[in-house]
Amino acid sequence: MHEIAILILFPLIASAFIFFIRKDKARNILVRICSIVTIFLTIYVASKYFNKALYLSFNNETIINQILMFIEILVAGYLIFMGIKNKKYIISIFSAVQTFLIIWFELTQSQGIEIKASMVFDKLSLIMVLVVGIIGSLVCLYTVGYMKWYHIHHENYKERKSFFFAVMFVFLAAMFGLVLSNELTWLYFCWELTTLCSFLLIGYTKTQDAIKNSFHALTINLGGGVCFALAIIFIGMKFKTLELSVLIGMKPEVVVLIPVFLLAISALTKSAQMPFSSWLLGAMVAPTPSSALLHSATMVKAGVYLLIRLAPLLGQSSVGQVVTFIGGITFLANSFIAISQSDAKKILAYSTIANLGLIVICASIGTQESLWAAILLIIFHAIAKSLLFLSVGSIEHQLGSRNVEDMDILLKVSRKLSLYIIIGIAGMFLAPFGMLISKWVAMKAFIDSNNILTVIILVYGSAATVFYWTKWMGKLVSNANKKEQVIHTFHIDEETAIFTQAVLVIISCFSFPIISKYALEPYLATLFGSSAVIPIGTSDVNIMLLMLSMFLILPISFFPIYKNDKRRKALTYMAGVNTGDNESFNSAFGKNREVEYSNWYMKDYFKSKKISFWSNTLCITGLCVGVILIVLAGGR
Amino acid sequence: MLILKIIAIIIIAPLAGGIITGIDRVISARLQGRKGPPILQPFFDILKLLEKESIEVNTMHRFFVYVALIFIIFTTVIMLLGGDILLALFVLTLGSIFFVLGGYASNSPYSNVGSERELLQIMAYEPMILLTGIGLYYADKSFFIKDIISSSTPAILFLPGVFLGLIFILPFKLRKSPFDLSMTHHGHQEIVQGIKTEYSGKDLAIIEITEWYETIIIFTLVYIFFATKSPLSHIYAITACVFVFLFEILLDNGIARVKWQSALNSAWLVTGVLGTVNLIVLSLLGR
Amino acid sequence: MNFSKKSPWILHYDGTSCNGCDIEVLACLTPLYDAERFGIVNTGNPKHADILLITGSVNEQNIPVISQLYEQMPEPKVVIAIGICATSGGIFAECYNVVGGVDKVLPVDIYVPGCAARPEAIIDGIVMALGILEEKQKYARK
Amino acid sequence: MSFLSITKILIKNIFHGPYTTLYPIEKKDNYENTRGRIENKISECIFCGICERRCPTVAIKVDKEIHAWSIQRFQCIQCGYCVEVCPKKCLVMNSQYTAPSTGKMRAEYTDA
Amino acid sequence: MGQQKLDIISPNELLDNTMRLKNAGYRLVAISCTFKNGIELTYSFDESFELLNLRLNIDADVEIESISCIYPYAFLYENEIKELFGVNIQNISVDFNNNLYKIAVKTPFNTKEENE
Amino acid sequence: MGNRTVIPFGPQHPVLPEPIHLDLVLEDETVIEAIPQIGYVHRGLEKLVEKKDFQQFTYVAERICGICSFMHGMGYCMSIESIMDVKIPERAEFLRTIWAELSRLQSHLLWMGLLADAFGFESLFMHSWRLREQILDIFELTTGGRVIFSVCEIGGVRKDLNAEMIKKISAVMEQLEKDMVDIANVFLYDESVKHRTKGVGVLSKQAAFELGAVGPMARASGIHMDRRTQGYAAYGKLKFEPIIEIDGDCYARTSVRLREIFQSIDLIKQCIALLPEGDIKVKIKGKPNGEHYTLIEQPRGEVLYYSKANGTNFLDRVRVRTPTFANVPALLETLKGCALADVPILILTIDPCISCTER
Ligand code: NFV
Ligand code: SF4
Ligand code: SF4
Ligand code: SF4
Repeated sequence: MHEIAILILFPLIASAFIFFIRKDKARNILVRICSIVTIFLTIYVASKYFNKALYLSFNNETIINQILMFIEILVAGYLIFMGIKNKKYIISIFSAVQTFLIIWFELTQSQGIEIKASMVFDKLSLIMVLVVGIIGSLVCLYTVGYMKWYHIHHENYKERKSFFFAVMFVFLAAMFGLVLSNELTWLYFCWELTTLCSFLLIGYTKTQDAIKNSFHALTINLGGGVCFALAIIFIGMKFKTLELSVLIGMKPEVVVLIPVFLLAISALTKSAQMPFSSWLLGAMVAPTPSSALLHSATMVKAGVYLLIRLAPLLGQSSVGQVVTFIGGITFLANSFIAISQSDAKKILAYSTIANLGLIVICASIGTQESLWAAILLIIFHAIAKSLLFLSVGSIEHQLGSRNVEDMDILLKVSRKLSLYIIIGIAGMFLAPFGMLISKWVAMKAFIDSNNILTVIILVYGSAATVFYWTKWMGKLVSNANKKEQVIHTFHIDEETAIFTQAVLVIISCFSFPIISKYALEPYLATLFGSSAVIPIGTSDVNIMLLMLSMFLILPISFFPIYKNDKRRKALTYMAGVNTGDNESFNSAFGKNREVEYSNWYMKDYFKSKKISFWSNTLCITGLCVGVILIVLAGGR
Repeated sequence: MLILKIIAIIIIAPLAGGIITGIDRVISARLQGRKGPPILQPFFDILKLLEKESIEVNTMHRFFVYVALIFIIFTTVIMLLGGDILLALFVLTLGSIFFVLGGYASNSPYSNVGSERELLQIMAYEPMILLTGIGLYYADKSFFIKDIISSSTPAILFLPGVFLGLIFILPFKLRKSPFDLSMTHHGHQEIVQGIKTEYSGKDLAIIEITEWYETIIIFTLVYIFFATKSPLSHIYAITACVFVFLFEILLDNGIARVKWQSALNSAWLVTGVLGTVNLIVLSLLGR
Repeated sequence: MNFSKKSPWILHYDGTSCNGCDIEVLACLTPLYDAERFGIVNTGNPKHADILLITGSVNEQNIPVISQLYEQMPEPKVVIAIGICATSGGIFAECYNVVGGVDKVLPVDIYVPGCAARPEAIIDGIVMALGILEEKQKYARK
Repeated sequence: MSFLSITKILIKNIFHGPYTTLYPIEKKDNYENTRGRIENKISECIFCGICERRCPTVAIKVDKEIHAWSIQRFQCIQCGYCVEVCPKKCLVMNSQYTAPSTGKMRAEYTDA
Repeated sequence: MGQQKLDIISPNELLDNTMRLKNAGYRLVAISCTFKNGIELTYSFDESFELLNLRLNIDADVEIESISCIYPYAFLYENEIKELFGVNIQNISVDFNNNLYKIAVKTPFNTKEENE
Repeated sequence: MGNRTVIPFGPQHPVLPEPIHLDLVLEDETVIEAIPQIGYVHRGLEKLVEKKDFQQFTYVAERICGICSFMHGMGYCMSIESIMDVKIPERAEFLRTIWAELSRLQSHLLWMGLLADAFGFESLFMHSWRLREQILDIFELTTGGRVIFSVCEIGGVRKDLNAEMIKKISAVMEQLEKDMVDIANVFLYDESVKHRTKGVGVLSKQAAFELGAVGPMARASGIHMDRRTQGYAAYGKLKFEPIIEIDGDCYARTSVRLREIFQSIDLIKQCIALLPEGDIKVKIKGKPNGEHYTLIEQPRGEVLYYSKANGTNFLDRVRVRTPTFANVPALLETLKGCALADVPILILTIDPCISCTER
């Protein structure tokens, strides 16, 4: 059995076992073991196939296809049944159509096509496997601790923990499959499996709006799946091949662009870009680990991974222009809307959509620097965002609310947790950290390829990002004195997961030159032929690393200064009427009144409804223009 | 050799900044018909502040001001040594973000409102600052100030719109009317002193020195637009800086403070129009 | 060489005064008298100020405000009572709500007389206060 | 519709130069009406105490036996009522204001 | 300055008199109170420079209806009088209940004894 | 409960010349609710009427407020004179009117400086206060005091104007009128100032009447109310029209006060022209008995002096209802829903004089 196969099958087997163990204790231990094993497995596989790209095909090809087809039919049956039961007929139609198409294609058309490499393991999939493996298993580790108190807090939800763990591991397997497979049918299968997992996880709590949101997410993702199926059939019939690498190798003339456009649309739905972004906001209803794993770190990255694979074709073509346009609008609109949100998870969701928009722009521009930036963005965003989601989950447990306004007492409640979330937020936008470096290179890439509008959009978007992240960090930094607050236990599983991810954020920022030298440059060299070079000058890289090290030394170096500098405590300035405890002042009617602080949400300046309406319409028109262009070009 | 240069910059820049602030206060006084303080008054203020007893509101909020100063010094060194302009601008924003976090950490009503307004100001002038960096790169094909100021033609010829946009947002950075929403030199502000309200003694001195560094950074930015290989252009650059300086003082004494909505709207509108049009024209010229 | 003489920052608080003395304090900043040439800046914030100018007598409600402002000022600090009301309660000494001069609440260093103290008198007072500031600075440094 | 319309005044200020009278050096001359300090030509005073009773802030103390007349300058609001009511017209208000001081000492006048 | 019309009324006629004057377009200038022997409340109204006063002679504990329901801004006058003179005026629209001035001495104006 | 910021806009604030406390409840820098707390300047000087006889009380009356001190003295003297029905000489009436209009002039110039300072226009503050110094110079020349000049007494005035003083007054008036033209055009036509005052704190005519606004606040909303038209002191012999504006926002109040400055300059010129000869005070005999309501026009509006005498040297009651006391409800009304940046401007547009309000 090949290591890659073991890598994909192990989570499946693990999830089967977990599903059948009902007792908490045993199941938790098993989950912990499985996650650790997955991490080692990924590292082992990554190091083994590090320097040689691997093109691998299995001898018992047809048996695997049959198994996949059989599972597809099962899944389709389940979805059609669910669609009818809940009177959401669109779902049944979609899944029926796409499964019928694929089955008809498999049985009748695909005899002649021989597949040279059904699985590919090059540098890009190496990075993706590492991201999925490490972050995925850490999130599963975290879920053990999270689930312990989750049901205590929400008694009304039916307890189905084993089911939850099982679906998580199935999802891991699906992601491994998706990232490694080069054959489009296999890719399609894993694609649909992730949609199923996200549907099951969003609907976990079985409350009214959870179900509504899960169906909403399902409809949009299935729509993407239908486009994917059409693309496969078109490629299969027209070019007699089912391999992604072959498709990428073709010259981007018109007839190739039709399947590429279809694939792009399914990628856009999967990574929740503007016209289809509403499902990701709905998905925030699900328990936090699922949002951390699926809806920020890995699943939504699948769409963007596909776009990066297709980048050489998108580069100069009109499809590329359309996708850039949509990515730009999404990035700008969601950065503005994120300002007026006060629920932590909503802010994270909007920021995810915005950053995905940025990655989409970089991927669809298709120059060597923009791809470099896109891949780096994927890495840094995955690590930092999952750290943020996990810490928000624990904060919700400690403080009992997700509202950013109540987080000003976090420094008093648990100093460690606030440190972790501050590292997470810093990772998202501060200078020496990864996200900003990639934005910098992205900016350089846009300007080099003369798309001025994207530069303007990036500049305005990053101004808005600075605003809402600093606002949140300000809340975390102002250690308001604590009103009597019950201290909840910070579970060991939660802490190890968060701690490792925080360390990962720092290590990734330190190691971005190494990542670029060993992983990015070789991959880009294979893609662009020329010897790729790191877009930032070495002097700047050193300054960046110097600043990052300063970031770590400064807080530590300040403790001795604090110790021997005794200072007199004075009251804060409250225009002279401070009652002495810095919290309240004596006000009119002779009463004492509490001082309250709140951030700016500019609800009437950035009206989220208007912005999302206008940007949705813009993106839809963009898509229609794309379709018309293809049809016109196709007709000639 | 490099170390010597760095130390020289770290010492001379604030002195120059202090003298510029001193001259600014005297000219404003003369504009208002007053005699005005001696030119070295800012230095006396700093030295007095350093001698005063240090009191504090909580232990946390001093830390951010020191870090803000360190990063602002970092920017000045990078810029004056001819380093990468975009990197310098990012670090500059990082410094002002730390300064805002200091406002939050003081946990008092006026410093909280002050840091919200300071954050709004950052959001207002951030696009223009980044566009300046990008524009300069676009004009001279290199991010490094060494190459920009040693190119054959001054950057102003390629980037008139970007330069005008920069002048428009200068009051934000120099904390002068009409955009001195969060902190202003003359005391009568409705939110007292904004972020500075809770700082006193040594920390206040450090905030003043950071502002001096920022003045130097702003004027280097203006300087870059005019400097080229020939030494004559450096004289043009200096006269341009003086003109900008006098224009800013005139603005400070000639216009009322605006509210935050119009500040944000006008800043983004001007950046959008001037910056975009200029860059598009540049790209059409086949730069 | 201490510099508190060269840049005295003042905080002006009007406690129960008929605002005659307040306008004279503000008049010191205007072009005709221009206190800024001595480096005097009217900061509205006790944490930045060295000199506390109190105008007007002190009534019940003002006592906590004045003592809080004084306590928020860093050393070395000087209190100047401006106007007759501040020195001794003036014409309102017998009113039921007036406690009396500022010296009933804070240790006052300089008294500036005059019902509506003249700007020249106020500037004299501040110049005298500089000397006291310098001594307090020397004393504090030991 | 005018912008920066105050520049005319600002330029005039610049060319006119500062309006400040450099106080400690150049003293602004006092008018003869200016209300300054109360002086008492003690020789003519008959110590009748009318001024003591009429003074709104009770700043004057008259002691008939030892012919002492004293005024607390830090309580006198320079209203000039005592000058009006004094039968002997020996009180006069000159135009020099009282200087600030650290203490509140009374000014004593005794007629030998 | 215009002749001073002043008519004495009793407490219970106060409200409808005020309503009549309000409809006639009168403006409430002031509510003054004097403590000689017993409390004397005067409501002065003005319309095109003609002053009209309503005078009530009551003693300390009589209850007066507040007219802030007719003239909304009367609450300031009534709170002041309630605090300084101790006249209990019922349901003032914005009631500071003796916290308008936060004075130390309780109702200082009607302790007449210690004066002479 | 949404996200609210509650901050104290306290007694000690750089932009407030006098102590007044407001609890400001904000949401994103718009004021939801402002609750005032006054009483920081309450001395209770009306009680002094039992300790000071009616002659001495003129000095107390003048020290109610430093800005409008002359008219307090004049109002109190007129009220006592009406009780004792003493007719003061013609020249004293004119002198009182001249000083009254001069003190209105300096009060409006002071207000203009503070308003300019509130919206961040420091050089205008310096400029208007420099002009004001010239008027204080005249006061010092004529009465001896810069801010509080005890020149008004029952039965007339204490100090007289000689020809040289009159020449100086008219010279200063000429010069002031020329300077005022520049400042007026900055306040009324400068774009950035208009941006800060137009449409801010609108008070309709109906609301002004409903909330009992007086003086420039009422006149800016279109209510014809100016006590001077009643012809007290020497106003009967002067020709002038009360200044009315219609739209009732900060801009209208600024233009009302600016035009009133020009009106005062014109009134002073008329007085100087008509100044009759004759003595300046008349001896009063006996003690006042009876009561009287006197209403005159202070810079901030109409003030009411009620004094009640019982035939002894000590009056029974002196009641002063000052204009800002009547304008405070209008302030609270305009504060609702404004932006935080407008709070100082709105407070200043009623030209608050806390020491007048709380006596
Ligand atoms: N309000 C008021 Fe006054 C005026 N004008 C007096 O009556 O300010 Ni000092
Ligand atoms: S000293 Fe005179 S001017 Fe000063 S506050 Fe007292 S009464 Fe007013
Ligand atoms: S009233 Fe005149 S004579 Fe009598 S004691 Fe006073 S100063 Fe002397
Ligand atoms: S001037 Fe007035 S306060 Fe001074 S002593 Fe004479 S009567 Fe008393």
